[in-house]
Amino acid sequence: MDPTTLSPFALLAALFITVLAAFIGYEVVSKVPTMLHTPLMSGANAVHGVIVVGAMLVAATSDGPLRIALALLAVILGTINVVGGFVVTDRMLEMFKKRPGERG
Amino acid sequence: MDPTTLSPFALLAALFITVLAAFIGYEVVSKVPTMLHTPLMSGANAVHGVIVVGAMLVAATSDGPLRIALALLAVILGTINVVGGFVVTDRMLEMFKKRPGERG
Amino acid sequence: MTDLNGWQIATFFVWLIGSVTFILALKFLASPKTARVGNLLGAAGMALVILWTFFTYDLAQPGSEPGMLENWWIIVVGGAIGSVAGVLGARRVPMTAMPQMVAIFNGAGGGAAAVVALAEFLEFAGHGEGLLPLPFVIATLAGGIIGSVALTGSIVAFGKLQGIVAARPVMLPGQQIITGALFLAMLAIAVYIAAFENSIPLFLLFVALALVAGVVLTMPIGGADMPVVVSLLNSYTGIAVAASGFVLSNYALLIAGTLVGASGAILTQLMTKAMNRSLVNVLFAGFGTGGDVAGGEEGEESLKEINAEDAAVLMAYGKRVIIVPGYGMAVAQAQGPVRELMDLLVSKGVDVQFAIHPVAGRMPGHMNVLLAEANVPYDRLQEMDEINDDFADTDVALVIGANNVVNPVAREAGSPISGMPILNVDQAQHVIVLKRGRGAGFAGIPNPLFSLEKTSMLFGNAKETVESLVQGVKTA
Amino acid sequence: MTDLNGWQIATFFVWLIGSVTFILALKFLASPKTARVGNLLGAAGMALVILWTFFTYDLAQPGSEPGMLENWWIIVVGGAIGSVAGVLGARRVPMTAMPQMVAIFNGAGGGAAAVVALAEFLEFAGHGEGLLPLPFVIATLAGGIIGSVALTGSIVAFGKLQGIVAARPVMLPGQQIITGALFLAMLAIAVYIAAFENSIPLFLLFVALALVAGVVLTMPIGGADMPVVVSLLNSYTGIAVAASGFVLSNYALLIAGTLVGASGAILTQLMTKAMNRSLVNVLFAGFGTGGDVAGGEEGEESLKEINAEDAAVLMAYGKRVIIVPGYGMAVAQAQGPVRELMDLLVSKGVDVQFAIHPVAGRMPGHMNVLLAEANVPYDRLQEMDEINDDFADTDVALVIGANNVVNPVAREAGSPISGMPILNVDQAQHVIVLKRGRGAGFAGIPNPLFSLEKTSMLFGNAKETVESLVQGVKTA
Ligand SMILES: NC(=O)c1ccc[n+]([C@@H]2O[C@H](COP(=O)([O-])OP(=O)(O)OC[C@H]3O[C@@H](n4cnc5c(N)ncnc54)[C@H](OP(=O)(O)O)[C@@H]3O)[C@@H](O)[C@H]2O)c1
Ligand SMILES: NC(=O)c1ccc[n+]([C@@H]2O[C@H](COP(=O)([O-])OP(=O)(O)OC[C@H]3O[C@@H](n4cnc5c(N)ncnc54)[C@H](OP(=O)(O)O)[C@@H]3O)[C@@H](O)[C@H]2O)c1
Repeated sequence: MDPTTLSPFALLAALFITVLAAFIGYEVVSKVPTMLHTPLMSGANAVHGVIVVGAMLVAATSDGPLRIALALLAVILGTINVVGGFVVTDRMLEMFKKRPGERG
Repeated sequence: MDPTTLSPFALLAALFITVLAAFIGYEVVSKVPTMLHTPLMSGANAVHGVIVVGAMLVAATSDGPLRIALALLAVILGTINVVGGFVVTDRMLEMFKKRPGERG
Repeated sequence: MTDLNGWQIATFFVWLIGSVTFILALKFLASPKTARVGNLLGAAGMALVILWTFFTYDLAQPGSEPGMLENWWIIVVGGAIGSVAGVLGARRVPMTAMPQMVAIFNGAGGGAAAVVALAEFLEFAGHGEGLLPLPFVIATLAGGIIGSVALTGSIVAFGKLQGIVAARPVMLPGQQIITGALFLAMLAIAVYIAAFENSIPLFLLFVALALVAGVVLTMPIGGADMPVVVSLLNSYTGIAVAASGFVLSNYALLIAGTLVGASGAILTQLMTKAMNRSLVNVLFAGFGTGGDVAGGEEGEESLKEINAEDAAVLMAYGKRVIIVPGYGMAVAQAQGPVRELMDLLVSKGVDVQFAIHPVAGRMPGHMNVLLAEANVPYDRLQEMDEINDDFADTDVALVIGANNVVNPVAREAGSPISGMPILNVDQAQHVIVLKRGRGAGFAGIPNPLFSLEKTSMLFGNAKETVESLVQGVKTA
Repeated sequence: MTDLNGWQIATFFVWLIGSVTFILALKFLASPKTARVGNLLGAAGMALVILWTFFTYDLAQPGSEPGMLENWWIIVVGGAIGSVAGVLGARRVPMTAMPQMVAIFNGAGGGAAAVVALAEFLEFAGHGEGLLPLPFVIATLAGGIIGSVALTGSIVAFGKLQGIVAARPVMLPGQQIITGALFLAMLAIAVYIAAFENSIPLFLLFVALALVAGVVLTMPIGGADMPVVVSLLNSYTGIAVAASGFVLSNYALLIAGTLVGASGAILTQLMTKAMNRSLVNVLFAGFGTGGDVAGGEEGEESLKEINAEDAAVLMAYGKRVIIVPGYGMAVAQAQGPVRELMDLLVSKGVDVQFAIHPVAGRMPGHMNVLLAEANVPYDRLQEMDEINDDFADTDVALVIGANNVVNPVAREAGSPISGMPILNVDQAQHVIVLKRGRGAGFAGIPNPLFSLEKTSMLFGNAKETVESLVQGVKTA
């Protein structure tokens, strides 16, 4: 979207959404047990991999070698973040799954 | 505001805000101890007293006896809600305040 | 929408600040240490939003002259009346009547939301040709129906709690058919209004039916369950307010209403859980009847009475006494004498604790509030789970106006309170029960605890009987 | 903005669904039972948003022909390369190297955010006359600086954790002056770009300085504190992504980024709290140095050695053994033999428990993960608070590659780990410590536990020493 057309109303709506989302981010993780700190960090890391969507939008409007190169770089980096993030988190969590009913 | 001018974008922004606010409402009270159920109910009751602002907006644009009567009614009801709500909650909570350092 | 003036932009920021204070208010209210600050913070944010709206309304309208709200007298007059009524109500209400008061305030909010929805519909319906935009119509319909149900439902709840309306479940003949028909009619009207004609008379009919529905839905629920109903209606009002916020494009209303709608729903769940019930069970099972329903007189002959002097001696020479307060202590306002009794016993070297059942009384935390009012130190109040194992080592369990929360039939299947966790009063050496008469409790369920060998009854209004216990301990 | 077509409206709903899954993902990840489902849910929502964007981009542009994204090959090629790299990295990494891997993925995300900000600025700067709108410029600057710091900071963190860069704090000469000058320069450039000229070369310089800043800020922090730094940089990347979402008017990015920004900040706080440190202390105190800094050789003479056979006998004939695993067990990958040792001891009737310190190893939960991997039953893993009182009744505390978390100097004032809660290993009858050499631990602090009368050292790589203990117990 052309940023020069961003209306004041759209900016204000984005502000409300940001503030509310920040509250949710705070509330949702504030009781996490120590054991899950790392998987949670890793999962959150995967979530911000959504930046790959931003990279795609940049790619869509790119012309000229510089912008195409940048877009390609952004897509690669974003994909590494999102794919690697979810996979590695799942691997960590796999370790926790066998708990109940298993005694040595 | 004239509802007929509500843009699709404004509606969608309101939808996002609603969903996020609902999450916050859920998260914020989900760990409340039994002891505080009633004060919390009462405090939440006071918060929805913000409807008085809606009543004021209706009053502002009212003409004709019917709409003025409705506006007056709405303002009275909304004020009862908001004023009574906060005062009664405070009264309930006053009871809890003397806890620490007081032994029989 | 795209060309906001400076005042309008500032208004968004005021809404944002207000919304943040509301969120923090609820958050702080959920923790004992911060609850009071939370309430004050919410009130401050509310004052900001209200005053800002009052003084800047005209400024925030594009192209209008600076000045105050046009019909400012409506707001001043209405605000004055409402404030006086609200403050008087809130200040005068006795502690035992808190749930009623919350019900009334909630009803007022629901009513206001319904009126706002109605007024908005009246203003825009029928002006242009074509239909009003669907989102607008849906939101006004939602505000109208939900606000109206909250209004009349809260009034019924108030009546039942206050004893004006019969506390027992009142079923209309053909209750389900009537309810069904009401909702079908409202649905049909809503569809017609939204899709075919923005008819004002039909909207009025719609609201009228919703007012009836609020009564019809609440009457069949017993008085003992009213606090849960009030919490649910509180959540409804929140949703109605959110709908108004949507109609008026006002984010303060939208957010505050949604917050309360969501948190009220959770709170209702938590409250039913504390009673070991489900919401469906509360709303439709017709439980929580008055004591005059079931055969409360059963086992009457086998009740053993005791006089105050003997009871006092039993406690004064015991090592540990657990006091179990219930709704009767609240009704009799006996918390002052109870505290005196505790002091005396403690001074005689008795270990005195209070066992607080989560749903003793008529609202959660009822007993904590009352005993704190009487300055009973907080560390003597024990939650059910903490103290339940201690009854076995206890000389005397003194039950002051509690019934359901100590009823051992909850441990068996097939009774309406089956599965509710109870205080293990029957494990104490001696049980002394203070109540007025031989009838069963609020829920009308006979209590076998009263006819146990180890149980003695001390009949009378709790305030007087506790006072005579105090005398007894003094002379013991 | 006011005339959205149907595809655009649908796009908002996809963003909403995506946002809800991200919220639920974080929520579920915060609780052991639901964590894995949460991660999968987040992945599903992410896939939805990505695929939707790919297939509907053109449809969602007003007036364009249906079809896929124009430059789709960039996405396909970039996506393929990124996926292969991501999956290989994530699959191949050993459990001990998890924090590094998270650092790298986070750095990639930060880099992507910085590139997106840069590309957006390049696209719009200098096209028209006048300046670009301030919110747009601020958001691209924010995305550029925060994303860049996250990128290079994460790379340094990776290097330190992986041992490529010196793990000890590396202070530049005049560190504070350099940092100050860097930030002043970036501030000046930012103000100039926003207020006077949307200059592309200056924007490039700005990003370059931010890349340097990421290195300068991270080098002075010791390797042991890197997990905290990674968590903080993770939060930064979230903020950079939110800024991109703002620039692109994309609510999925805005919400996801803000969520991670906020939850990452809290998580960082929680992590520093688990180490009894403050964030300021972590970032600026130069703690967490390599073992080669302080005089780790002190008290060397007084260390008492034991051989594996004797240690095995001590344990096999004890009533209770508590195993205290630490980073050394992770490095040596000794969890398999440790489990075998446990099984053998249990079969001989010894009560074996594991004492898990919250920050043992190099990431929280590190020990839980490793021991679960080796199928140690969950109910033998005890949290510090649960087990700390039991050491006094314990015959042998077997310390496998732990150091800081059992260092009694934490109980005294004046040491860098003062106040950190530790495991009360020194209260056991006997302490057996498995480590490779006489040096101090990662934080370079000498450990008086090792020179206690009751302590015996068993030197060697933990995997081999534990295996010899297994042999010893078999024959004992
Ligand atoms: N706390 C909540 O949030 C909440 C909310 C909704 C429903 N409820 C329900 O309310 C009930 C609470 O249990 P509860 O044991 O506290 O109360 P209860 O079961 O209602 O019993 C009250 C007892 O007090 C006696 N009593 C009444 N007035 C008295 C007076 N002036 N002096 C002395 N005794 C008096 C009654 O007997 P007499 O009539 O013979 O005197 C009765 O035995 C539960 O069923 C609970 O589920 C609680
Ligand atoms: N868990 C977290 O989230 C986290 C995050 C950041 C920082 N930290 C910090 O990391 C530290 C963790 O404490 P810790 O007690 O687990 O570890 P530590 O203090 O780093 O000590 C590790 C011990 O293992 C020994 N070791 C290393 N490799 C070994 C091998 N292959 N075989 C046998 N022993 C070996 C080391 O001695 P040798 O070299 O002589 O073998 C050392 O005594 C704390 O200071 C904590 O604050 C933890």
